[in-house]
Parts: sequence; structure tokens; C-alpha cells
Amino acid sequence: MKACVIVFPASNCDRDMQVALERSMGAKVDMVWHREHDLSGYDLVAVPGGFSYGDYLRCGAMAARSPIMDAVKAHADNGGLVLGVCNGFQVLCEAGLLPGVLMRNANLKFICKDVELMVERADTAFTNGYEVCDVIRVPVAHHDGNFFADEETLNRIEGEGQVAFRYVDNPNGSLNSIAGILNEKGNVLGMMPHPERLVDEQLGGTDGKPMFDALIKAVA
Amino acid sequence: MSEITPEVVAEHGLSEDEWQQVLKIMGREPNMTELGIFSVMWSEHCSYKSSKKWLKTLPTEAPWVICGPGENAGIIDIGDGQAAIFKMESHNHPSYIEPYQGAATGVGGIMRDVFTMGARPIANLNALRFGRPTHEKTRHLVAGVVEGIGGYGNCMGVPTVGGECEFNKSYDGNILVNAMTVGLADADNIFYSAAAGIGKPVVYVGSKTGRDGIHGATMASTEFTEATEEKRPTVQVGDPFTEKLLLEACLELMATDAIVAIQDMGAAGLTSSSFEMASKGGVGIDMNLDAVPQREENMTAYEMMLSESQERMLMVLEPGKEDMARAIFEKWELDFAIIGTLTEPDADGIGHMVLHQDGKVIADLPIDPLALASPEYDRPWVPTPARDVLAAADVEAPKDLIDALKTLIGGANGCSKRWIWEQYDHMVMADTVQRPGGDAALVRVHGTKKALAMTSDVTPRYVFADPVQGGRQAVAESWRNLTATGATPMAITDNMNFGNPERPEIMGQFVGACEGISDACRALDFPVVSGNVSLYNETNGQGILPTPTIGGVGLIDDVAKAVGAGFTQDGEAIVLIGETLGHLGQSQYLMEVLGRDGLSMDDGAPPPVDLALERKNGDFVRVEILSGAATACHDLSDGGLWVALAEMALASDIGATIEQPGTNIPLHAWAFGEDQARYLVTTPNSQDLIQRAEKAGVIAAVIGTTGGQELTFGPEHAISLAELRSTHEDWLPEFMSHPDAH
Amino acid sequence: MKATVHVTLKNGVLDPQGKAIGHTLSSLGFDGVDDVRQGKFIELNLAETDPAKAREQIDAMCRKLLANTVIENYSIEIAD
Amino acid sequence: MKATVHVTLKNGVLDPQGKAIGHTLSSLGFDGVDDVRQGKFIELNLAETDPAKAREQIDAMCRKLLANTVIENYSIEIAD
Ligand SMILES: Nc1ncnc2c1ncn2[C@@H]1O[C@H](COP(=O)(O)OP(=O)(O)O)[C@@H](O)[C@H]1O
Ligand SMILES: [Mg+2]
Repeated sequence: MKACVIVFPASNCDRDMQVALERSMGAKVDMVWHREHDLSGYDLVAVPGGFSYGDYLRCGAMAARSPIMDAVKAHADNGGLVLGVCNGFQVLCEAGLLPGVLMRNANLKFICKDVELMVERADTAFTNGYEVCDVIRVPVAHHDGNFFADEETLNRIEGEGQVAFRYVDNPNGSLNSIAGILNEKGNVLGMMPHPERLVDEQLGGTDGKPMFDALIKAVA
Repeated sequence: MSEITPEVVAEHGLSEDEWQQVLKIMGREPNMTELGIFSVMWSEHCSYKSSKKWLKTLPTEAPWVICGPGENAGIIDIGDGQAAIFKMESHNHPSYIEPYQGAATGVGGIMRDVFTMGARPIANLNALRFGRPTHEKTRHLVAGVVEGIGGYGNCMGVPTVGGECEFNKSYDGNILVNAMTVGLADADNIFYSAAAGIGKPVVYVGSKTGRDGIHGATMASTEFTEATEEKRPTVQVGDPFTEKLLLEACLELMATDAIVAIQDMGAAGLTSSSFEMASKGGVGIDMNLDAVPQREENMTAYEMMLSESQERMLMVLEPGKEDMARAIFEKWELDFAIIGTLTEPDADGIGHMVLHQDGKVIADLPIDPLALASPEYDRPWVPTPARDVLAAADVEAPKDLIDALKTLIGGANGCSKRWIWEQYDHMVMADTVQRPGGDAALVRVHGTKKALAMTSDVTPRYVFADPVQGGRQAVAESWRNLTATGATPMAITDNMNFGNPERPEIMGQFVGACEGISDACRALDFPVVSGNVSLYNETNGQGILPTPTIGGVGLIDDVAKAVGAGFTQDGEAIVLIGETLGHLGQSQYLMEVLGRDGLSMDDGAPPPVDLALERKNGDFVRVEILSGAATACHDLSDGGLWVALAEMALASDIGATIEQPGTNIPLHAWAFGEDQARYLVTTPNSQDLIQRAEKAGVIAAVIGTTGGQELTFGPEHAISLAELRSTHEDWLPEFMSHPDAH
Repeated sequence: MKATVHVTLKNGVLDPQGKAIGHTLSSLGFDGVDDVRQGKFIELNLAETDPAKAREQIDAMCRKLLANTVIENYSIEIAD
Repeated sequence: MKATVHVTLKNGVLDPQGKAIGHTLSSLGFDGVDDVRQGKFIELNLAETDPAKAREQIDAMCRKLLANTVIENYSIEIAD
């Protein structure tokens, strides 16, 4: 297994993601600067949280046009795994790797707290450490996590079973309480909550760890 | 350029005496640019002219202090070759004028102070004080300030882990926004601001200079009147995105050996940064203003030197490293410009600041005479009259003790501040072990078992009633909050917010608070390593309550041994450490339940602070925590014993049964008195703990047992945790849901 | 050559900001306000002096960056 | 009655968003673009049918909520 974390200007959960991956892998995870073009050799590409380009214009919009994103697309097209968390999810939507868009939270406020997620899919490389209907506790920390897609897209996402996680108690107004979605092939996952923040008992829990353990197994 | 008339001099905030001194230093009449520079350098904000004399009396040394006040931030040794760098700073006036941007740029400024010394910021705190909840502006200010702090800190990816938030009429026209940053550096890679090395390049990095906040530093040093509120000087807009890039670029450059000296551009921007670097290094600077990156057209020298545009730094580089440094800043898409060189002092040993524009010398100022000869005042002061101690028996009992408890934990000041800290990313960087809501936050030192504990505290009504005791209490409470986690308190930063120092009563508050802070710092081995003064917090002659905010930092070697405030399991003994006398003067009970304002002499003296007792009790508690005997700990402060018990229950969702006290203190004084030096701990084995306390000469008594879903006080008074929780949690969200919040 | 791009959310796309503004306006006592929508506009200065070419360039900018055409419409105005 | 409010940053006030957009446009290869500024606009529908009164109402809304007059200017357009 070889994994990397993409770094955009003002990514700020890049180190957190690296630490969480390394903790499960026991091996070094590379950081890749957004101006690079090549991701060959990686099994997993993580697009981390943060405020790439200050969240200016639209969250994730400018990062989605970075040179590295062509390589991320190619990686995903070849069946490689891509995990986008928080700002990473926004970037993947803006780049067209995932459907829909993340709008401003319904209450217009930044929200940072633990939330409960219902696991909807336990048969993917990301989620097979959980069982369907498991309720896990993971923090959210975002201003724009309100998932929106037009009716047709939403029906398709639901019809194809692309919803990976739903909020038990919707904190941001997301349609159908969607917290994380997969692409059609199931090799790209985007989610607003931060599994990388709960992989350490000292920080309040380890409900995020099964995701990283599962990813390591998936490509071992 | 306009002519210098007495009016122009007065507009620049210089008194007649100061103007005469300017003429003497210059040996001629200065031009406008030069006058502007004098004006900002000698403003209260930059020169500390009213406070210097008293700040010098604060204890600043300890074996673990690497750098005390005088640099951008204070530095302490936390072992293993690591250092913690921290400071607190106010952005009060700008936040009142434009709450979002004022608070945001305050956070940006304090983070720059910390990373300019080579530290990566690892945590932010914020101490907020607003006017009455019923004041028409309060909601709008709360909403904007909180959003601004979050907007900046969240984007930077630095967790905001603690703070305070209080409401009081005295802040109606002068809110307080004090922001603190704690950073982490290698002890052998710290950067200072003294310039050295004649001929070395002076480099400007970061954002371009615009006409932002010109005269911000002088604004922070004058009283508000209705007229100044109308004038509304240009507000600075923060750009946290650029600051995040600046942070990463600076840290990248700091990992090389290119930097001789570095200084952020804060208040009075290019002026104070360049003068400070040159003065500390005993050199001069030749500066070419044409090379300064500019955002707007036709900027004058005056504007460039006084601009407070954010997200900028000034450094001196080793010659030959310019290209390497430029490449780093270009990678991070930031401006990089060589704008000057260090020059020899003149024949009298005085360095000169020589500014060039369009090929001409447009200003020439002697650095030290200007920077060091800024006036120092011994302002007249009168001590605050002492108040009598209010006997508990003379303080009216509430109709119902549980209702009184609900008032205390469910009002503006006692309620949960969750609505605030849930808008702050308090977990980013994945090292926040104790999140907001406890006594002190705990942030792990990345990759180690160690953690830093941090808290901010002051009880302004105590300081008002007795500045000396109030000053002591602020430091003691900070020390207690750190201790309650198991950490060893290390050092403090202070942020002295007061009214107009030209009034002897106000100056007396300042002098008294300094004395109290000094006493406590000495007694507790808890030196002051950095700080900030904000005076003239006064509107139309109405001053704020004196508010010397204390930011405390402590260290715990093994964070696994730390405890929280929440009860950990059913059936444990609850032990009260310290003596309960039922002191109700200046108490939260007096204010919130009886509706007094604390201003009248009848509201009594604040609780006295016995520093030897603080130390004895705190040291005892810390040992009990680290040995594992104490499973939870909370200090007693606002609202006293019952409030502390309620907070412990709410932090855990475990109730408690409290026994009737076996004393002759009136029950309401027992419940809500604010005697100092007290803690609550829980333990599975109280006998042993009490025995050890006796041996140490510490007063300790079992007062109840944890368990259940209620808090029961004797047979007669009980409240369910559910009711307690909604009372505590609902006030702030409900208050802020009103449309005035916009 | 100065130009302005207006970006609006497509019909049927949720507008949390517009909704919140509408709500606040009515709780502030402004009655009879509805259909509140928020959009953004971007003003820029182009070196290009030919209006047709400028429009083409800006159109490309919009498709590439300024608007997310999945949820947003845009319109271009060129100052003359 | 339909109306639109345009809110812009005052002259000289830093516009971080505009700055970042300008930067990204040039790294995407769009040359000769400068002075990028971002603003917002709010469209609303008023029950009021008298244009003068509508304008007055909207002006009050701007001062109370829609614009931050410390750093922003606003302008009102009423559709006829
Ligand atoms: N403005 C704020 N920002 C972040 N945390 C806050 C703020 N105000 C209060 N808190 C948190 O709420 C808790 C209670 O605050 P406070 O009553 O001041 O504590 P204490 O009495 O122990 O000093 C603390 O954990 C504090 O950090
Ligand atoms: Mg406390």
C-alpha cells in the first residue's frame, strides 16, 4: 500500500490525514504539492480538509483547477482509491469526480462538534470495517457542508446506493441527511465529517480508525 | 505636503511637551511623514507611556523562562529541546467598530507575533467581554466577533480551544476582544527582532501595502466619543488565506539559516517594525519606499509608513540568501521585495532611518532618540478605597436555592458558551485532548506524551472592588485552572484592559492590579513572559471594569494522567479541598440572584486571596491527580460550590448526592460563596486521600457521592440533570436567535 | 476594458443565504418581502480591447472557474 | 415589485477574494486580467408597489442587514 495526501495552499488537515493513515499503515505517507502532475505508484490518494484558497469564490473551486487534479482524475479512472474529507469532498465535487455540491450550512454558521453517522454501505474499500446501520461518532468542522444535488442526480445517487454515510441528526441541512457519497464505481469517497480526527483514544474516540484499517487491507 | 500647524500636531495626538521633544530630537521642524512616524511611535499603544513604569515591576524570571517581555511573545522551556511561545493581545476598539474584521485581524495579529519567533501556532484562546445583553448593540457585536475569530482561526487551521465570555454594563460602549496564541518551536531555532550586520538586506514579505487602518495605533489610544464613532477610520480587512501561506513560507525559510532578524508588521506597520529591529540592533536602515509592494496607486510615504495592512513581515537576511528566500515566497505565491539595507550608526553612534522615494530622501530620523525617548509618564493615581467585608448573615437568602442555582448557571454569565466554541474548529491539528468546556484546555505537544494546558481568566468585578486582591485572584484562578487538569503552571501572559489612565482613580486600578498580579506571580512561581496594555477603554467618561486578563500556560509530562472536570463513574466520593467560609461580597450570587451591580460600597470586598494557601492546596491536588487518586477535578470560582458541582455533573451526565454541611454558615453562603483556593475532586478511596490531606495540612472533607441522574443537596433540594442541562445550554443560543444578531 | 460577471444560482437550487436573509428581514419587521436570492458578481479589468474577444475570454473564465455550471448561471456585461 | 441590491467593498478596502480569483485566473493562463473585485447582489420581491416607497424600504434593509456600511457600499435598482 502506498498512499499520499495532496496539499493545496491553505489545506490544513493535511498533517492530520497523514498521521491517521500512517497510524494504520505503519508506513510513511507522502505529501504531494498541488502543482505536481504525477500520482503513479500510489494506491490511495487523500484530498484533505482545510480552506484551500481561503474557501474564496466557492469552496474547493480553485483547488479543483489545480494541476494535480488531472492526475487525481486519471488515478480514479484507473480504479485507484480517492478519499476526500471536508474541503477534500468539496474539491472532488467541484472537480466533477463526485456528483452534487456542498452549499453553505443551513444556519450559516461554522459547526464544529461530534456527530453520529449511520453507515449505509459496508461493502466498499473504505467502509468494510463497519456494518450497515452501525452508528459511529465522528467530528464535523465546516461552514459549507450542506449537500445539494438536483432531483434527478439525487435520485440516481440514492438509486445506485452511492450514499456511504448519513447524519443521524442533520447538522447542516444536507439533502437526505447525506454526509458522504461514493462515485458509481465505489472507488472515490467524499465525506464532510473527519474520520482522521477520531483515531486516537486520547482525542476522544476511535470510530474513524476502522476506515483507515479497511483501506490498508483493501490494497494489501 | 500640508503645513505643520499646532492643530496638525494635536491631531497626531502629541502634547505640547511631546512636540517640544520632537523638535529637540530632530533639531528642526519635522515634515509630515516624520511627524506621522513620531505620532505612532509615541502613541500609547506602541510606547506604553502610561504603563511602562508599572509593568517593570512584574516578575518575569524563572529558570524555565527563555525570553520574557520585550520581544514579540514570551518563551518558556518545556523540555526535550522544545519551547512554548505565547502572548495575548487586545483588538478592542477595532472590534467595536467592525466586529467581524476587528476580531479576525486581532487573531491574525497575535498569530503573527508567535510565528515570527519561529513557532508553529498550536492553539488560540479568546477572552471576550460585551455590554449588557439588553443593550441594542450586544447581539450584533457577539455575532460578529465570534464569527470573525472563527473565520480567521478556522482558516488558519489552528484550533481555538478556550477562552471566556462575559456580559456587563460597563462594556456597553467598549467591548473587549483579547486573543491569545500558543505556539511550539525548537528551543535552538528561535528568531528575534534585533537587526545586525551592516549592509545586509532588509526584506518585505507577505501582502501588499494599502491604505488600511492608517492611524490605527493612535486610534487604539484615544477615548471614544460620538464624533470618533462617526469618523470611522479605514478598517483593516483580514485575509487568513494569505496569512496561512505566510506562516508556511516563514516556517520553511526558518528551517534554513537565512534569517538574521524578523519582525511582524502589527500596529503602526512598517514604522514600528523597522524602528524596533534597528533600535534593538543599534543600526540604521536605508529604505527605498518605491520597492514596497503597493496595492493602491499614488501612495504617499506617510501612508506607506503608517499603513496597518495585515499579513506582512519584515526581515533581515544573510547576504546571498535572497534568491533562495525569494523562491520560497514565490512558491507560496507571496510578495517578496528587498526594500532596504542596514547602515552604520552616525558619528555619535546613532542609527538613522532614512527613507527614499522617487530618488529623493524624504525623511531622516534618528532611531534610538525617537524609539527609546518615547515619553514615560508617572501618571498621578489614587488607591481604590477599601470596602468592608460583607458578612454572609447580612446577605439575603434566596427564596429557593435551586432557583438561585438555575439563575447562576442559566444566565448570561454562568451559561454554557457552547454556542461560541462550536463555531471554532477546536480539534484541527488532531492534538486537542481536553476540548473547550473544562477548566483548562489540553493540547498535546505533537508526537509526544506531553501536553500544554492553557486558560484565560480574570474576574473584573473583583478587580474593580479591590484591584490588588482582584489582580491576585486573576492569577490564582489561572493557576488553579491549570492545576485542575494535573498540569504544572509555568507562566502567564497578561492583557491589561483599563479605562482612561489620565484619571487618577483609573490609574490607581492599574497600579493596584499590577501589584496584585506581581504578588501572585511571585508566590506561585508563575512569571509574566509577555503581555499587552489597552487603555482608554472609555466612552463619554464611562470606563470599563478594570480587566487584566491573564492567559496561563502549564505543562503536563504525561497527558494520560490528566483529568477532566466531569465525574467519571458512580459511587465515588466527592471531596472539597480548601476552606469554606461563605464569602458573598462581590459574588456572582450577589450580582445575578440579588441583582446588585457591584459598584456600590455595600456590595462588599471581594474574597481575599491567601497565596500561600493557594499554593499548598493546589500542589496537593496536583499530586493527587498525577498519582491517579483523584479521578476528576474542578476548581471553584464564579458561583461557588453548587455551581461547580453542577458543572461537574453536566460534563459527565452523572449526578451526585450532596450531604448537608455540618457548619453554621448560612446554607446560601455555603452553596454560593466564592472563597478562594478551593477545588472539588472525586476519588474511589476518600479515606486515604483525606489522611494525606491532613498530613499536608490541607483542609479536605467528603461532601457527597457521585451517581444517579439528579443533583441532590440534602433532603430538600434536588434538580434533574436534564433540567440542569437545558437551563445551562439554552440561554446563549436563544439570546442569539434574535434578529438583532445581524 | 472593464467587465462584470453576474453569477446566480439556477432555479430550483437551494439558496441557504437567500433564505436566511429573507427570514431575518421578516423578523426585523420588513413585511411583504419574498423570493430573496443572493448571487455574486465579479468585476475585472481586461487588457483585451476588442469587446467580442473580451466576451469570449470571459466566457471561458466563467466556464473554467467563475461559475459552477452545474448549479449556477452566469451573465457577462462589458463596459463600453 | 422586483429589486436588486448590489453590495461592493468600498474603494481601498482589501478584497481577499478578488485577489485570490485574479491570481488563479492568471495561473489558469488567462493573461492581462487585473483589478478583480468580488461583490454580492441580492434580488428580492416586494409587496410594495410604489417605487419611491420600495426604495426607501430597501434602503432601510441595506443599512440594517444587507450591507456592512463600515466597509461596503450598496446600490439599489428597482425593476419597473
Ligand atoms: N470565548 C470563548 N471561546 C472558547 N471557549 C470559551 C469561550 N468562553 C468560554 N469558553 C470555555 O467555556 C468554559 C467555561 O469558561 P469559564 O466559565 O470562563 O471557565 P472557568 O471559570 O473555569 O475559568 C471553558 O472551558 C472555556 O474555555
Ligand atoms: Mg475553572
